[in-house]
Amino acid sequence: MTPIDLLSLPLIALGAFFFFAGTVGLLRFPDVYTRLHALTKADNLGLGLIVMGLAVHAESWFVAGELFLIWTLVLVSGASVAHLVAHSALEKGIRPWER
Amino acid sequence: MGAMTLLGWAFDGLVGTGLVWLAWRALSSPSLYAAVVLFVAFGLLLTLAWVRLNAPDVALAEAAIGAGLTGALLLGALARLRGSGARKASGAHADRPGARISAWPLAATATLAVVCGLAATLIFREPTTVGLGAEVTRNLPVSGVSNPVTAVLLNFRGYDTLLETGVLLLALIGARSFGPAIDYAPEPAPAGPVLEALARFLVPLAILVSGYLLWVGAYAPGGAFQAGAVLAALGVVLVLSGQGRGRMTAPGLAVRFLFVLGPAAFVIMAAATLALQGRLLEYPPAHAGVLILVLEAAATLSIGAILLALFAGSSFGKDNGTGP
Amino acid sequence: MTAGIVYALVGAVLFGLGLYALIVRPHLLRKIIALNVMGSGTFLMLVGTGRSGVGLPPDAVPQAMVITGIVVAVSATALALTLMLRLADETGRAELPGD
Amino acid sequence: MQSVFLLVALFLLLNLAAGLWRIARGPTAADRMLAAQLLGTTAVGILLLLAQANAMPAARDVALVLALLAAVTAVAFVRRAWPPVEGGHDPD
Repeated sequence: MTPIDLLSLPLIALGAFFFFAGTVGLLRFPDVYTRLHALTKADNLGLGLIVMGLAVHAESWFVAGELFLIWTLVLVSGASVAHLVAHSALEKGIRPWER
Repeated sequence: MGAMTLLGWAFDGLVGTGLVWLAWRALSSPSLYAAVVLFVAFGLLLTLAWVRLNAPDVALAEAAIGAGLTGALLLGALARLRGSGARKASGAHADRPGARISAWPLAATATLAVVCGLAATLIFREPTTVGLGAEVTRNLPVSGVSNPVTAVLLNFRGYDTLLETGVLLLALIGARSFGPAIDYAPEPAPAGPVLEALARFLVPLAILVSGYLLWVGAYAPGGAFQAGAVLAALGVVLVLSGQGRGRMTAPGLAVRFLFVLGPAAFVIMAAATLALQGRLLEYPPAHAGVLILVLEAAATLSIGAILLALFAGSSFGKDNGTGP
Repeated sequence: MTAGIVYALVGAVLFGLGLYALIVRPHLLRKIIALNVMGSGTFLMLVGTGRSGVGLPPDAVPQAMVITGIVVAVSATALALTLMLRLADETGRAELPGD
Repeated sequence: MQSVFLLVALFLLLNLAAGLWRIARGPTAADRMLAAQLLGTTAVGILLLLAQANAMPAARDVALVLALLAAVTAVAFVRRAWPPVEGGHDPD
């Protein structure tokens, strides 16, 4: 266990937990809109934490830069897709879930 | 090391099970739309399998084509099918649930025999079989590149790649010849600011990544196919966000030049090496690296343009009488 | 990595699943997906068995063949989809006459 | 430490497998698409961990390509293939 491991392990574990939370949300939430919420919040945060946990191990700035580029791409794509799906779902007349 | 091996087996077992389950669901689920999405997920898992098989070049190709192009192609075709089915009012887009031919027990028995035969061959095959790996390693220094897969694709078996660019061109000509004359796909609503912003964000990055894959292919996983597929996939996003559509459905001279650039470069190179070196696509070792890079750049542009045109053609198909 | 044989066997099963669906499912889109599954199975068998020996790097020749195959498969899929759409336009059904 | 990366990758793969259920189940087409999107992100995470666990930097390039193209299928879905009639339970 090096100090770097001590820094990266909690980040990666927390990231994995957020992926887990996102999956639980995807399976358990009642409609498209709430599932969208679970997915875009949780898994992007999860990937971000895993990226940070891996970046402290990176052997060069290039690798760290590539890791953060990947995260940025997933963030932008995820946000855009979430908007597009939610927007189209409303237009198609899928009603948000009400208790 | 023991823990590593055990975890590896668990990982591979789960990926393998997932692949079989996804293929089975994709081929049997009542909804065609679900089948397409399941097949896209199948491609994702297959990408993981290639990485576990230590074949990152293949994983890159699978990621670019399976995650980008195949899904878009199948979804576009499904949408068009729905349009044509609605016109004829007989539901070409609907699969009769559980429909299968009456001779299915026979087919099942025959298929089972094939699988058992394949499995037996795989398990009991001669374990000492030596592949061509040693030959590739021995000749790698004179190939001009240090990534063995690129060396095989562009040098040792360069004629395969020459023929493949020809196959792509033929597929495009075929698709254009049979392309439906009527555009059934409903004109989509305006793309909206989010989609346009996404396209503007992704396209420069895609060109960068494509160039990176092309360049890195000389000494690490990557190369012309992966680079071309990335270009094509981002072209798909551009077309879907309402830009550059006419350029692909009714290609001008410049785009048609891109279609034939790769095959033409290969043919010229083959003729030149045949005349100067006496063998088809046998480069002089001193210049092999540069020649391969030039060929790959031409092939990348052609592969990207042809794959995108195949999507645009199948997705829109409105032929203005100017297509090839 | 000793997983080659596992993935090769998975490839054999995928080939069988695809072959069965190709024969018994009447809808052409399903047949096209079945062909793609068969292709993936073949690729897995090629790369899964294609290693030149313990300790040596994986054989590059099957990998190069599979990359070629993936690109050919996607262009063939595009051509097949065009033919299917043409058939649906002409007959109103995306099935072959005999099925 | 290598085996920890592989363990987390295996955990994410289990998540991915659970997400497959949502793709197969639906009920709406958008649900299937969203689940596929989550699968893509999970696969990116798995690839990054595999790159570190097996000292295979090329797996990071695979993750980069997946992240870059994550939006393509979803955009094709929203712009083209969304089923026209979307009812209560199964619109496919």
